[in-house]
Amino acid sequence: MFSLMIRPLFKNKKFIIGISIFIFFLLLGILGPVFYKVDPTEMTWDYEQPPSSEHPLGTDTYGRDVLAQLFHGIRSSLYIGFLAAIISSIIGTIVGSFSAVKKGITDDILMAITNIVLTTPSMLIAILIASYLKVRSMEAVAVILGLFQWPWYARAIRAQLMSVTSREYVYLSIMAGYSDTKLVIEDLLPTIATYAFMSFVLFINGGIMGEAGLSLIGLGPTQGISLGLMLQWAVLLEAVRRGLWWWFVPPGIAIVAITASLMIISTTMDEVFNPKLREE
Amino acid sequence: MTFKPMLKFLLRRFVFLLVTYIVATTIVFILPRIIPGNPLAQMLSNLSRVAQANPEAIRAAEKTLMEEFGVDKPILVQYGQFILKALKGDLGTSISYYPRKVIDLIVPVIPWTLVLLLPATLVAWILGNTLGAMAAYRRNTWIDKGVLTAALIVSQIPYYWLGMIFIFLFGVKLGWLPVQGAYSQGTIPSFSWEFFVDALKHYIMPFASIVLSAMGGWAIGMRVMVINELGSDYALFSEYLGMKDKRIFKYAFRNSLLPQITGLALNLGTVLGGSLITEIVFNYPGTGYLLFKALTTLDYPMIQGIFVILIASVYLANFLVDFLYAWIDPRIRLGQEE
Amino acid sequence: MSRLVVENLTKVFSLGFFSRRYIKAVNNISFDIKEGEIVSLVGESGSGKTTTAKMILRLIPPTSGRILFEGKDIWKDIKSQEALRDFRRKVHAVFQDPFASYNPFYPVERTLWQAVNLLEKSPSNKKEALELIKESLVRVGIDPKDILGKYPHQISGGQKQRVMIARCWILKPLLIIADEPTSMVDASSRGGIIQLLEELREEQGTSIMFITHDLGLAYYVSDNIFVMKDGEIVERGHPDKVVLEPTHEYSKLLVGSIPKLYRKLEGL
Amino acid sequence: MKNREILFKMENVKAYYKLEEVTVKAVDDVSLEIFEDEVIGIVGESGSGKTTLSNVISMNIMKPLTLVEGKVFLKINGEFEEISSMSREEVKKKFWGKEITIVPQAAMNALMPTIKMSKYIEHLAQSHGIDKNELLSKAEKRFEEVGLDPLWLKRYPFELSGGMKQRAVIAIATILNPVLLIVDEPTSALDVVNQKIFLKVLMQMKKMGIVKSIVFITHDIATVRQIADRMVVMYAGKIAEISPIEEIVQKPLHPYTQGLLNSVLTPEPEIRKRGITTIPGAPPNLVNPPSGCRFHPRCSYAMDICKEKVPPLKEIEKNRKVACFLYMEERK
Repeated sequence: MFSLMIRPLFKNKKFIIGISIFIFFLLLGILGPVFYKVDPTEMTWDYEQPPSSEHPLGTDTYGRDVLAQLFHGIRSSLYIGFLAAIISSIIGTIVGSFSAVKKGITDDILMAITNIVLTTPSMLIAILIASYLKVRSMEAVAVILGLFQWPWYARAIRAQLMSVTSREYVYLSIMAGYSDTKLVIEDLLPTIATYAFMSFVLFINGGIMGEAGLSLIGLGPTQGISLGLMLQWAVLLEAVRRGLWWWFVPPGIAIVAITASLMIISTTMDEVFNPKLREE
Repeated sequence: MTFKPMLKFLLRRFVFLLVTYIVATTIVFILPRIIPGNPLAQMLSNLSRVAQANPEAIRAAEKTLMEEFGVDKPILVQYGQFILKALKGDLGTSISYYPRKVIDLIVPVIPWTLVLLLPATLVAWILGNTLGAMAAYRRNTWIDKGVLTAALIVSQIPYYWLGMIFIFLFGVKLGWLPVQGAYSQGTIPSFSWEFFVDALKHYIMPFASIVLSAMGGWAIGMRVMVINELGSDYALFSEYLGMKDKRIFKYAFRNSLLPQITGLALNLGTVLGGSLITEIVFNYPGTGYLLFKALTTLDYPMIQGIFVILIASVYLANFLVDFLYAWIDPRIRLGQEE
Repeated sequence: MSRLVVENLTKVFSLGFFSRRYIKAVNNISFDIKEGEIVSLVGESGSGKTTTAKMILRLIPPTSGRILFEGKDIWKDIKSQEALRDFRRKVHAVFQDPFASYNPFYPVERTLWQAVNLLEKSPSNKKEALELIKESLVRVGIDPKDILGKYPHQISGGQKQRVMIARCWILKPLLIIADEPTSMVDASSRGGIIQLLEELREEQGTSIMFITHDLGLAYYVSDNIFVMKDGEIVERGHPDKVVLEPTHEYSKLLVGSIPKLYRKLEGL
Repeated sequence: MKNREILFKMENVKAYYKLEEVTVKAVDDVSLEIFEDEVIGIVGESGSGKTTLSNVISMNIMKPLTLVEGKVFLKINGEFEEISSMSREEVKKKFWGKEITIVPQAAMNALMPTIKMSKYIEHLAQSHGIDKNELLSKAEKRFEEVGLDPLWLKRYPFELSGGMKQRAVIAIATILNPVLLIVDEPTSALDVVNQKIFLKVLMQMKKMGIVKSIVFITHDIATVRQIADRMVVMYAGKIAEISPIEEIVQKPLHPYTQGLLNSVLTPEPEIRKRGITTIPGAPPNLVNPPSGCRFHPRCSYAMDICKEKVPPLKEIEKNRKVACFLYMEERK
């Protein structure tokens, strides 16, 4: 069944474009720093140089190599994105499924909380929390971002599970003496799997964009290099107004390419799977 | 016609938003007190760095700060004081601009943010929805595919990066528009024609960058929604009755707008966050820029103050959107929601 | 002897968090089903008939009242896991929607494996179990080749319902709750499914309870009919009595509104 | 049966769903006439092509459905006009609402939810270039005729109950006095009490001459029996039998019709006596239908010729047409 589900995806041109772009950037992030062994933090006297054979993407005000920064930045941004997505998915899945399975007051309370978080301007709260943390590791940033993007997903999971748990096949499994755990694993999880995957992809986007936002406002990770930090330095040191395009254009392109490719993956999955599900 | 259900709906939304707002402000209050590493102590130690190096002034500031945060009292009392003061409009004293009051610093920058944010958000919403609806109406034509692809990519461009590209292209390379600020340095805001033209020139790029990158998302959502509505039973029946295509399309558009309004409400926070950063990129003298300054100087009373106001405005806007929604959708007005 | 006794069964649902509302889905109903008896619970949607079925199947708990199966209260007297499995073996169901009865992620025969694994004496090895499954399929008129390894969307609705009956045949329950088993099946397949259920009763003395909105079906198959309306049983008795001489206003209206094949309705 | 004027006819129509890889022959070589002043019931199981047939009658032909062959005529002002030569858009502009109206399956959701019904009527008037006050007063009258207080026009559809909505839909569907009303499985979502009311209102529209003829599409023979003058039995994209309703119920000719009637369960003593039978097997896949008579693999009377030749639809008794070699042999 799994291969049956995957195959139509690879017949979809848009999906192939999306996944190729994403894999390309993923490889840049993973392999870039391995093969391009320039220290992104090393300061040299070659500052603010436009792209050349020595520095393919030029250097910044401190003479650091932009290409090396880009590779490390992609790596960190993806890392933060993935981590934030994992956190959001876990919270969302737990809240959504508890709500759906326990019903009653548990459901009422969890949904009230979900709605409150949903209406809370999450970016603002994230900024606030980050502002109080003096040292912000990549992980801390991911946690801050992950804590606020789950509500819509929890609601969707709840709705899906609610409809699944009133399906006859779930009753039939219960009537076949299934324990709750077995029921969840065999009948409930597979139904929400595609949706959960699609949401996970969008959460990565949220994480990457969120990191860039936090960084620009001065609240990004305090160590390491991310795409957002590159942009922040460029803004701080007036790279834009001084026309040092090689410094702020590449990280932006990387952000747009990664998030757009993930977006394409998610929407094409929706296109491919939804009509199928409706037919059944 | 009775408006009771509508009032009931609005009352319920109001209570919900109030509760949520209280939760949010409680977070604002509690954070500095629970975060490890005691930010309060850090704040005090920072004082000497940021305030003028006058020891007396530092001590005075320290005293105000201690009083305002009321660290020596039980936390519930502190909380009560915080709320009471906030209700009176007293948001404490700024550190970096000591001894000016936070509220006095925030009030003058708010109009700048509103002038940028409100029109940009509305224009993006209207343009995006129109484009999305057009794409749906001409489904599977090149217009549809073009709009969809463009929207998909544009919606992924962060406002602020688009802003940077604009500054570089139109400001630095082409020199058409000023590269920063809300008006030229040296001019004093006034209601003169010259000032208006000057401000407008500064306004175009930040405005356009927000509009462009925000409208893609609306377009995508609207397109899907209108396509669904056009395939719904009432659209079919209207067609069978010989209703004009344009009219059916208007129906679909109208019914798709309703969820888009909810979407607008839910997105206000994100939109606000994005435009704050846009302000930073453009050195635009709005709330975002003030917040940025406060963050870099660790002016916590100011940060708190800004957040109390920003969050309140998000909820206020939310409530206005609810009002609009109830006004447009008869199902809510007449008490048959969800 | 009565196999199932339902006494003063009531189910109240509560909705809403802040302003709680209560809905009485089933209101103080009592009836019983004898060994080898076929009864029908007839009602429109919202009459409480499906809620009743779910309570008897031990899927949702009643608010008050008792359900006695073979003399034991199924909500109070079943305490151990083993006792519950025993109950599951003895009371089974066929549901309305053949599409929703199968998880689209698994092959159709999963439902039969579930039944085999529930048996008291499960076959000792996989091969024997598979033989049993094949036998059950043949029994319901399906060539095992046609469905083994297939996914739900690859077989027809009628076949799906037959496989459900094969599941019952493997378990040989004492009571089958058939919740609208034919309403979503094409007319030409309908008779076969009813016949298969009737055969189960002939061979094994299975009691069957049809839950249906279709008075025609109930009239045809039942020994006893209960008509439900707004959570209450408003009319009960032998099919001829309920259909030909209804006494309650609602059953009169119902009988008078159902289109017939050999008579024209009055007032059209 | 008296000789009636023909209102609508289709000749040798083939309408296929042309999908990417396969072609579904949903309506395959079907000819049919609809008389003035009659209710014709089209009966078939799911996948028999009955809904596609209704789409052909109204020329509601949209990709992937394609009219491959055949002609469709509708009598307008006493003359037959070939509507199959027009595009869907043209037919829609010229005839829908005024001459032909379809009441869709999910009539419950058929009304535009967020405007008042009076507003909807006004829009309808605009679309057809009629004075809106004229149409509104007509709507008020029509609402009264279907048993709804005209005041409801000033309300939103969701304020009506299920049965009332159904009536409002009929009232609005017939507001321009279409000659032909096509009703597709309208009653399946209703409880029997409202079903009966719906049928009553529908028949009333016909008795009052508001609509001339009604095409009633359903899988439920007992319902068709109540209101139809003739019944068309569809099987696997073809017509198996067309007969006046009384005769087909008393003496079905086609083996498929016999099987179908024998599977009907209504609360009647005759049915309890008769018992219930099943047609073995399942309806065929319309991508690759069986050769010859499409019913032959399931037919207990099947002969050799049934596998080879397609039985034509022939009139074998007055007004009774059947596509089965059993009767053609008898004739010989």
